[in-house]
Amino acid sequence: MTKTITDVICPFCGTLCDDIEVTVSDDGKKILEVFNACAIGNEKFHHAMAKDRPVRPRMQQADGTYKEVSYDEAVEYTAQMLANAKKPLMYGWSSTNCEAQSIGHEIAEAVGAVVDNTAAVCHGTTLIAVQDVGIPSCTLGEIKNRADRILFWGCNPAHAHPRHMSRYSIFPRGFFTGKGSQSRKLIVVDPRHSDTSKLADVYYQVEQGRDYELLQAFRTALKGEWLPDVVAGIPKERIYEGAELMKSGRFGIIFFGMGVTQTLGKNHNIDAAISLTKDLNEYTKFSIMPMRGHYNVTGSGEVLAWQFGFPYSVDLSRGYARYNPGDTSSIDLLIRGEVDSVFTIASDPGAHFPISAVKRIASLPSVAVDPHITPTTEVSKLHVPVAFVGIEVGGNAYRMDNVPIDTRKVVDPPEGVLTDEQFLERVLIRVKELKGVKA
Amino acid sequence: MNTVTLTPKKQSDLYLEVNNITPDMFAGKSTEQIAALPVYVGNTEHPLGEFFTVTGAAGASAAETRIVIKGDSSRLKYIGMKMTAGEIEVEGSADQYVGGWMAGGKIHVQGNVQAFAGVGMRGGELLVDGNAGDYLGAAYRGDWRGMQGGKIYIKGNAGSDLGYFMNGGTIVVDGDVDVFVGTHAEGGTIIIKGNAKSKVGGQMVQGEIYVFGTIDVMLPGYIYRQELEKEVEGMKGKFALFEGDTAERHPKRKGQLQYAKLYLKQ
Amino acid sequence: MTEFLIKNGFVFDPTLKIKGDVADVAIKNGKIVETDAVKKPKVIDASGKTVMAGGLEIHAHIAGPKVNVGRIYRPEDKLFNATAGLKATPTHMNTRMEGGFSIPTTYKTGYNYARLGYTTAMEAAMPPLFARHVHEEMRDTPIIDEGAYPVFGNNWFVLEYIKNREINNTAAYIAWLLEATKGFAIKSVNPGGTEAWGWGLNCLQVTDPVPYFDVTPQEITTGLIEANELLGLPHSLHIHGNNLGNPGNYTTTLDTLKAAEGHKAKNKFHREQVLHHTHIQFHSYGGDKWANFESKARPIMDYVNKHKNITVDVGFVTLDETTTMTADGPFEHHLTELNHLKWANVDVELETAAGVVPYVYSPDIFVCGVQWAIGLEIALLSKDPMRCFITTDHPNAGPFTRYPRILKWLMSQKARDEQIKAFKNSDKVVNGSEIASFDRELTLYEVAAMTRAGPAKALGLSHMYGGLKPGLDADVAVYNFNPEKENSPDEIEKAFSTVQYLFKTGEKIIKDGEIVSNGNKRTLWVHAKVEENPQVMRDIEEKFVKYYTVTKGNYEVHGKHFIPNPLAIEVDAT
Amino acid sequence: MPKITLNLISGRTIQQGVAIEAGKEKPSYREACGIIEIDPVDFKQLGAWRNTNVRVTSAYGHVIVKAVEATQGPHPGIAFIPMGPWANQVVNPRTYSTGMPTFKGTPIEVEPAPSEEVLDGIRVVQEAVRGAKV
Repeated sequence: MTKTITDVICPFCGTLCDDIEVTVSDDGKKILEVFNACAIGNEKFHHAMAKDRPVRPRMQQADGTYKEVSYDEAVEYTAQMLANAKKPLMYGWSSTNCEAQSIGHEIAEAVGAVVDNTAAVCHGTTLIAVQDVGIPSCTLGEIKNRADRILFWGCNPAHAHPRHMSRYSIFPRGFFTGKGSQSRKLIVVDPRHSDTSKLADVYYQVEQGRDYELLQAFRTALKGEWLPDVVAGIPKERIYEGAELMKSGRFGIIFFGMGVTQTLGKNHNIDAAISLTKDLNEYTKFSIMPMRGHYNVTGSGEVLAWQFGFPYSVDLSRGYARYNPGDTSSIDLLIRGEVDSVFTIASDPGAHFPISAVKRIASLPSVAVDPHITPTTEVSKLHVPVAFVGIEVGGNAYRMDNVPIDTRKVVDPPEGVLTDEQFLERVLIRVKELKGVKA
Repeated sequence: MNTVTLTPKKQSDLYLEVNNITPDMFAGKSTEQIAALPVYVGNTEHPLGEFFTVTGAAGASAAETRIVIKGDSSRLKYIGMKMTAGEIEVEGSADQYVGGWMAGGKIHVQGNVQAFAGVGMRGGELLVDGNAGDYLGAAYRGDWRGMQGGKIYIKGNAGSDLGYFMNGGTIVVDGDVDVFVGTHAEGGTIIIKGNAKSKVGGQMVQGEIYVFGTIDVMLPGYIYRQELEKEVEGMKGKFALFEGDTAERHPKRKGQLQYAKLYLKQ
Repeated sequence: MTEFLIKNGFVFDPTLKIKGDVADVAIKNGKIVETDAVKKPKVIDASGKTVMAGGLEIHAHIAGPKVNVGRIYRPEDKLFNATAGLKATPTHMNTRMEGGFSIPTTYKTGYNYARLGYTTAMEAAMPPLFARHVHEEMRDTPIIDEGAYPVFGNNWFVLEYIKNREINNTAAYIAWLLEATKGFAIKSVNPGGTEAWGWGLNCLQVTDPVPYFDVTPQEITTGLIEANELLGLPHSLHIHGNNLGNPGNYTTTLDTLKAAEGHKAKNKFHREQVLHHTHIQFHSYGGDKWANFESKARPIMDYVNKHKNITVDVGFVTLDETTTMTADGPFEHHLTELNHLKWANVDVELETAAGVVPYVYSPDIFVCGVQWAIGLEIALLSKDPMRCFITTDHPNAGPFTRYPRILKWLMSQKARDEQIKAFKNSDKVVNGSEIASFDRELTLYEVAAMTRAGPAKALGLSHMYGGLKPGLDADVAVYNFNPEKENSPDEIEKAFSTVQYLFKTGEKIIKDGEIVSNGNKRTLWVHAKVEENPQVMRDIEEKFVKYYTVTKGNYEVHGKHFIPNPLAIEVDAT
Repeated sequence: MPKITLNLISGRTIQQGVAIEAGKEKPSYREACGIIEIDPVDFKQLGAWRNTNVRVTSAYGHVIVKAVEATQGPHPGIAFIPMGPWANQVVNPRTYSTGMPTFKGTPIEVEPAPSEEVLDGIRVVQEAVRGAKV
């Protein structure tokens, strides 16, 4: 008899869908079918079953090839590397659970490391903007139940958050939005006529790198002030029209993505978008929300914040927490040559950092903890494969709107494979011994 | 005024955090006591004397103390942090946070400085012969109270986010600046003698920016008002006055809205 | 477990009616025991010192989503305001890093409460959808026992049931939600007004109908009182009334308090009130604009003093730069429009909202001075210290770490006079308040009632906390304060800033002012048994399918990760 | 060979998402991300067939990818490489002291390189870091 597990949480993106159903074999070891997930989520569950998946730690040899080692050896190497470093970087955390993050932070505190998560290359600039001007936001259910104005700015949920539009933002029928997508006006701003923009009622093809100008122009238009004839490639008439459209809604939301966080202007783009949202609250109700990428990057920020006071790029090297992106942020630390060893977990900087930063990782003592083989594992000195969180082990995660959802275990991990928590727990014990900290 | 000279003995493998190199920390101390002050490499603490030979003598107070750092300081962070009086002369280039949160005294760097120089500055003077990095005279993250007073003078170029959340004081850059000048400023004066790129004066509430060269793209919230004759930093000329940022809220004084002023040299 | 005997201290304990007599306190197996019940105790010499039960925080924002928004978006609150953790000096070997001032990290929160002699604290507003987050933070807050109040005053189930006068259903839903979220009591914040905020609106008066739901704040408050007493929960309804923070709002507050009239507490926990009005300082304002802003502490406290079924806590303004945060979403929007500082807001589907704005209570601003005076007037006008409790609505009116400073102001007229003189607009502050005419100085016995015995009784936890009676939990604080000596205002503040010794459920937590143990923190929640109610269960299923964005199966809080050390208070309402 | 100048942005695609979960060592990752999406107008200027390998060069490095026609357009002047190791060979790493590299908006030159190979996701990184020293 197979069994079907319901209310399963998809551990891929920040949409954190929690209505997945998974059919597993009667011995609880095999995933047979996955229902309700998008193409990416579906692939994620099935990949956990891959036969060629590494199940033992692998150490890089002098010739660049990898040799299997025991978890004991992996724990020892990792603990020694971290304990002996003067400024280790512990990066990632976004594809694991809050339990593992917590243990990792205790290690970081004991060794005086810098802890950073993937917001560094995703919504870090959003956090900077939030620190400057705040963020009027809401949970996704508010959008489903109330929103009649939806803006996607520099994000492409059709590709990056495939079920977002059907679960929360465009199509669902909510309490005050009984007509579903007909209750809503969709506005999209993007330099590319993306698959999301093709659904839009109104589309603005903003000149690449001029989001700040266009956002500020919308704010200017809201106040009825003068505008130049064209801003960021958009005629001023269309900007005044857009401002009116936003104002005339009962409840609006701006979703934004890496199209603004990674483009020239960065935090300032978000700052202007948040300020626009704040301005709109003088006329109607408006919220704004970042489209967070990794399924638990938000959780990493939350745990870091309650434990150390800052959501990412937290430098613990001096025995107290410091924070200043540009100084304490991974890319800057690597490119500037400020760190002397690199521990990565639940992320892939090898694939997602500019190559100059990756070169630095490859040149330093380095450990990569990841269920997959990735560019990071293949340039690190040690690769520690672990169980998939949300598939082979449960644990808490935070959705893009900060709602905490406890992910579920669906199947057992392969024989002998540790979870992130188990591996980190062992490293913590060893690090405390090496540092002479009382347990 | 007495002078303490720091001559480098060895380079640290990583960056060295020298927030204790200030006249305030040196004042009243012997060279031995100064050499015993802690500096930091990552999570390790070392006596200053491990990296520098300390010669000369400190004054009785910060105001009577001058510090000269010889050689290459390009891996020293936090030189002159929180200093309130006295002088620091850096003969080479310095890394980040030079004069961070300084309240008084004078720092002169003969080379370049990296990001966050003069961050949270309240008073005093910071003079750099070379270039400055990003966030010059800016606020610390999240703080709406940026540079409050004092003067920063850069003879070369400066990076992005100069005068971020500035409230007072003056920043002069002889060369060019990168994007975002005076963002969110509510006071103070910024003078750019070279060219600026785009995003100048964004979300600025009050304060003044002078640009002698060009601005690539003006922000939509700046309105041309008039042409004016002005004398700025000893130079006379005709300036086009723009007021803004109209996207932002502005306080009223005597019934009149108060805007930030952007002067563009004609 | 080790036995302790705390000898020869000046003991202040309303539960035993001891008013500073020299006495011994004995501890065995985590409880207070008779002094002859300990055989070979470790002896703590408390001679010349003050001994009290551990303090109880009845209302603070210390864990959960809006607190963490505050931490995330205020890095400047931590700048140069952090202390070392694990890798520091040997005496700190066992403690974690601490950081932050108005919104400290969880570790600093736990340690700081302990340093003040507090052993229990209640998180005052838990959005149910975010219950897991609240519990994760409480788990990481060392030493102190904690519970959290889920918010109900704008919850769609509650609005619909109360509109239909279905008090049984309201109660059944409350019981379900307390269990689902592992919550402790019924909190109501700006009833109806926060739901109105979903559309950018508000309910300022108790008779303003809630948009669409067509029920009034008054009806919500009455309905929640009735449901609370039907269930017989340990705590009463805990309310933050409508119209917070506005000039002239004291009439709204009196209207809110009137909802308690005719209701009597029904519970097995010796609780006597049916309504606890929190941070009443923010609700005792006269005038009709900021220019003629004035104190209305007297009419409010006259009413409170006369009505024994009401308790209040103060919400003292401490004159600091702090961070305001409340489930009163429309109020925070109003505040950011006033001070133009950064504004965070979170509307929570079907349940509530929250806002966060930094605020500087400047002694140079007349309104801030009057707010400071109102807080003190409320405490000094209180005739029953067992019904008026010390809070700062942390961090709203100031951080809880200012309690010693508040004690100084309450215990010393001289300290108050010094502060009045220091105000830039002292004449206007004196004109707008009565504070300058007050000569009452609180005794330590009264302070013990306002910080220990009183909150314990109001929370329905007097069987565990708040006193030194044998059988109670051994939570004991020893302060380096000799009440028989002449103490200057600053000596008062200093003495209560760091305890000499602290015991929590019998374990030594602080020795000579240094934290020596992370304690054995527990999470309090209320398990209320009710008759099966199929209609409510069907309604819950339906709302999850149609309107929530998480499934019901992913809403309920389970597991050791969230609550490693639970302490369930059992209530049988069948 | 003609060389054209474009403005490069990178970002997610659903194919990229599926491929990273299927395995970054697999050919499907290269097929999903070792590409550059070019507008038809720009293709004309480039003078190359669809699905030809091209060399992309910026001030920060170079990479060989397969040129394909943009599916989400038109956007003349803009080129798109899905986020991943190929894009990261050439993107502007400057963070403006915010921690965030400038992944979108890097000036690039594109020229046909039909005889060169598009490396797989692991090799493109390994080759680039070979011999990297502190």
